[in-house]
Amino acid sequence: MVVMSPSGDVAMQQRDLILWATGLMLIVIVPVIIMTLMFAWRYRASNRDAEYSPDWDHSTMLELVIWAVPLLIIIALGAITWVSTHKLDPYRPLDRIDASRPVPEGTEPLVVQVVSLEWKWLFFYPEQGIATVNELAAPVDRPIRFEITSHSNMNSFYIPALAGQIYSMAGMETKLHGVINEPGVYDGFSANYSGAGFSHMRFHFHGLETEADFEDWVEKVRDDGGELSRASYKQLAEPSQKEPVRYYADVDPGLYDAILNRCVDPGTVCMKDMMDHHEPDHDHGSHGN
Amino acid sequence: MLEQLDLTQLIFGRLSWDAIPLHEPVIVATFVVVAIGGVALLGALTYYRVWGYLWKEWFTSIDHKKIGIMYMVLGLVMLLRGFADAIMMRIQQAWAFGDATGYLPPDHYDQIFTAHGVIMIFFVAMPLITGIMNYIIPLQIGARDVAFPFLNNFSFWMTASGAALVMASLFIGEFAKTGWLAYPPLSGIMESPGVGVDYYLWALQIAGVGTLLSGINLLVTIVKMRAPGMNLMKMPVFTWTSLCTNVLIVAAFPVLTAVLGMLLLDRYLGTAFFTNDLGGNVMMYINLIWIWGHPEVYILILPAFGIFSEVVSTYSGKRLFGYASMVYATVVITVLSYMVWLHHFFTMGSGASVNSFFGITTMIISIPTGAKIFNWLFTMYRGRIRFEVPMLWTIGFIITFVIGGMTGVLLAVPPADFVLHNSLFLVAHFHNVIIGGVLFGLFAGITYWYPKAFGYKLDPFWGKMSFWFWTIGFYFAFMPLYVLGLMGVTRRMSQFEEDAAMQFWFQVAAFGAFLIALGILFFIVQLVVSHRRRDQLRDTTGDPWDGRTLEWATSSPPPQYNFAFTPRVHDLDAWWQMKQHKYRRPEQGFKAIHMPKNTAAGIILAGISTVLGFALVWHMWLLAGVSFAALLAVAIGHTFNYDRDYHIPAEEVERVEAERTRMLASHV
Amino acid sequence: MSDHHDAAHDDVLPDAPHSTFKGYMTGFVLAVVLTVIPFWVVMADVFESTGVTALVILSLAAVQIVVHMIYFLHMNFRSQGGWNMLALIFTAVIVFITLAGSLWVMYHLNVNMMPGMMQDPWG
Amino acid sequence: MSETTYTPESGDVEALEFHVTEDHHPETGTLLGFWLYLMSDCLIFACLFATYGVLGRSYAGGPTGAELFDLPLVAINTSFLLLSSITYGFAMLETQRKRVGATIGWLAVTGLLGVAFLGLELYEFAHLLNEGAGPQRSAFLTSFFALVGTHGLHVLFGIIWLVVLVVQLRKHGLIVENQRRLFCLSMFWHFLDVVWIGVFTFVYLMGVLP
Repeated sequence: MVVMSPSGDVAMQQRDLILWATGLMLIVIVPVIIMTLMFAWRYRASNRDAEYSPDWDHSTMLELVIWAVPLLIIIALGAITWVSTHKLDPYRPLDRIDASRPVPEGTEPLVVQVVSLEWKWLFFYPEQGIATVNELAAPVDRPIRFEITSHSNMNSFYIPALAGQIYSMAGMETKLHGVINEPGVYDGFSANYSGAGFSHMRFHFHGLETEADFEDWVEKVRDDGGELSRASYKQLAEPSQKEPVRYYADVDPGLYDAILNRCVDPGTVCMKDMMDHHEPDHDHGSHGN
Repeated sequence: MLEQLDLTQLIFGRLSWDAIPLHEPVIVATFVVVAIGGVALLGALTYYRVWGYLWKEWFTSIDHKKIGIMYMVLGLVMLLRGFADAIMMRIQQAWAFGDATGYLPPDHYDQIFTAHGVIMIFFVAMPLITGIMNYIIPLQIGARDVAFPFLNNFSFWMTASGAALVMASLFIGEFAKTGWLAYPPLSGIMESPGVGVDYYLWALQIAGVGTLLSGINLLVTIVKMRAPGMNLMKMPVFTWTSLCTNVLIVAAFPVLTAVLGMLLLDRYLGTAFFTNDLGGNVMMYINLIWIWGHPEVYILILPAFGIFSEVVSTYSGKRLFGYASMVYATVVITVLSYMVWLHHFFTMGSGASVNSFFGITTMIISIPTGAKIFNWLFTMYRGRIRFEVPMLWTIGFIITFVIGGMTGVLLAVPPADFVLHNSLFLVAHFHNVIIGGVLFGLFAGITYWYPKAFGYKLDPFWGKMSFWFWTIGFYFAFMPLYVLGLMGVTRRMSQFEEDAAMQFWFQVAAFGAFLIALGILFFIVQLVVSHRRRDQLRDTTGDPWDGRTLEWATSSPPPQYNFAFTPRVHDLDAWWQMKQHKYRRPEQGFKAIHMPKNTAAGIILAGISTVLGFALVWHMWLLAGVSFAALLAVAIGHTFNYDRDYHIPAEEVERVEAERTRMLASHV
Repeated sequence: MSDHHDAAHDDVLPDAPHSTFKGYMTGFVLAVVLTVIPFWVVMADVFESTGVTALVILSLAAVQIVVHMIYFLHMNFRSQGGWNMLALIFTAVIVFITLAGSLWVMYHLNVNMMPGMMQDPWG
Repeated sequence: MSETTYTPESGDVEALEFHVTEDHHPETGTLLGFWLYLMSDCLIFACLFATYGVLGRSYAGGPTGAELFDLPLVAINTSFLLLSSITYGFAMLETQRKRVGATIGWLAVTGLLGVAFLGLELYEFAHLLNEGAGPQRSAFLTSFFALVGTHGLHVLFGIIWLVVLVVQLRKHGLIVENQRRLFCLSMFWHFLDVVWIGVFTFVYLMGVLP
């Protein structure tokens, strides 16, 4: 069960949170189940020895308790929720590599730009100048920042072993931070249904042992890779299923930005430019208050 | 030539012979079975000459009891359809591993899970809930009918009309392939150009009118028509939870209407609400639909809570423990249910403060819910519990529901949701609360009130069989899904890569689904067997379970006017108190009773709406125009009918009541 | 609908509030005033700040809605046993939650996701 | 008349009646029911307002509210609707005085004001469409047309209802059923005016603010 035994620090903290929350709730769930069975057995109609008080319908003390117990548990759980939600906000850069190691001063995360297409994943590595389809790699213990968007349909970018998921949506950019702590090959996929080819919208995420291994992988992509221009992107973006792994060495540098701003087609105005035109104060969505 | 073409277009829109899915063997086989069954049913109805009877006594009836029963029939029939979808999915997922692609191509599989969700929520759970409320509320509050009997009939037929459109999509065209909430842009015209989403939208819009009107109707009924003496804090708990449910319906369904209306505009007029381009924003659709969607969950569960409250106190032979806190808990849940909707899309990327706010509000709901569960427990405490079938459902419910509640609170913790969202864990969770809560509640309610509606009890042996197969089947079918969810398996997948460990759990789940199938079968057997043994199971007293509330004060089935004299209420357990005081019903002095008349306007209006919906789905603009005009004309015409009621003569009342006196005497 | 009332006895609608000429006129005059001011404020550019203008016209709209409710829709705590008022208050709460909640949620989503629009909240 | 026959238990001195012997008529719920319908309609408008609030500045490079809206026109339209509210009020006052003719007269004036309102709104829409600022142009215009258009459709429906009701008044006079319908329509009509306050403030006036 990958969710219960992940290999990345973020997913690990999320696992611990699940265990804590479950434990807290079992404090009330287990007694309820036991009491249900016990009362049902003890007060069965055939048991004439059991006490029977048909008009007993109120006890202030008892009612205080039955409101207070769930309340206390929820206060505890609510506090945990508030803290953990802020700490594990997918937008928040990591401050630790795992439970014992903080992120060293001055470490820049590896940036990967993710685009969900119908029905495959396109990954840009802007620093390395490469791109891949349906294959992702990162060195162990290096924080990764994913910037995620979609070509058209909404998907959800999810590598259970690494970190929780986040939606990918066209014209919008979500972010996700994570770090992988153990080398290995992990499953990644879309967790949000997006049409006919959705079942096969899967990829492998390679956690590579050292930075050198990662460099080797980048070199391999550079050596085997073709060209990703706006024209070939348009072709790639056509719906297709069970797409094999592809590498691109020569990547149009403005392509990700153009996809995000929905202006891959020559002649279309980019979203950010449209906004700027009529909205110099950058106050989108907040008006009317 | 060109004119010819346009005319065809105008009349038939995009409907052509291609729309009949002859290439899908599964659908053709289904069609053959449905067609043979349908023809056989129609033939039988004609042969036994019951059309006139059905039309006069049922279809045009404005009696809340008959409408309630029609809702139940609709819900149970649709349950069979929805369950057929479920079992097809379970087989496909247990099968399609590695090279095996199963027997359902994605195109078909995607329609099935969409239809399953839509049908189970809108055309099974909602009609069953509405049906029970319709039947029971007026009886429980000592009224003779609902506030607007004609609207009641109309509401039912609008719901049926929506169901008819969904069923039509099975054989003419296709259904949506978008999931049950039809998120854009997948449901937009670019990604789903076919008729599937249009069927979905019009079916829900038409059924939504019925749901909304029925909500208003029942609200006014509860507010205005309670028997004298029944103040708010003497209202039976089922009536209370129904009141809150209907408040939720009236305050939530307009949001669904609005958001589906916007999607319709996007699809039909090319507007830009939820498009990727031109400034549209898909997140707004998801935001709005969950403003409806979360209250909807409580619309379903609150009446079930009410049913359990009635059942547990009746079979424990005890007053309900903590009535006041039960009422407050219900009201708190009602209001809070509007403040949690974002927990359905934590993973969309709101900031941590927004996410944790909605996470915590969600958890707060579990406090009143927990209080309710304790109240049921302490009602059993020091009771004399009779393990009749409804009580079994109740105990099954408490145990199952707390597990579902726990996983629900887990999903409300945003970082936990990031790893569990959209997984089979989520699917297991909501089936855990909807089956373990709503469905168990409905079965408890059906078994509990069946003798009231039909005059004989349901056969307990088959009832217990149904209960055990449902319950055990449920655990077999859904516990594996929790495991699969923790293995990182996403919902809505039609094929899997080879993974033996995974496949095993899917096979267990499929086995569970078959146990549930037997549970459903035994429920039907129970209906048939009970009907045959009705003379042994007969309830002559009107009070077969030693009940506590007013519906047990009248005969089973109740006369058309429910109560010859309006009851006067002094206590929460009104009928219990009447029995304690050895109340004897009056046997003379009856008066003529003022009642509303049957009318065909409801079924006609809904029939035209079905045609209108179908025409709009297929872009048959001529037919759409004509049927819209007809709709308007009939609706206006109906308002010119001022003669809508009549009196049941005193002699008739006297005759019916004398019959009841004889029945009661035969019992003693 | 079940109009059970027997028209023969009484031909006055029993449950409708009594309206008066004075009531309608008061409401009308107030409504006119409350309509003219916001139009004037906006069309004559009375205030420098957009925020102030928005605040003023929204407040006036809120006041005018209350005026309509009282003088035209005859809202009070007595009609229909107070249920009308209860329904109105409940609806107002839900409307507020829907509007404010949607704007809050969507504003956050936009801040987090709209490219090139906002500062990255985490720098 | 039958007596309430019950035997009080020993020690129970208080005699309780368990049924009502006179004919029991609960008050009708039409006015409450119609009010609840209006509240649900209010939520439809709330969604449209929320959508406009979210999408109202997504111009997609198209025209803005400040460029499109003609405030004097809106002011005239607002005055039509406001006037129609007071004339409906006069109709209700005549109803109370049991004057059918005068009631119908004021209803006719109300209806005409409604038609004038709709006519002006259609003129505005046609003008926008001519400028290429139709509902398909941008999310702002989509949400604008949806909100204002839905209000307009309600007014249209109100006018149809009003005409039907005038026919019914002429046929049956001011019987209780018709009074009840008049009162329902009055709530509907005033409700539309309330929604319009939101529209002119939130859409038009705020739309032209910089």
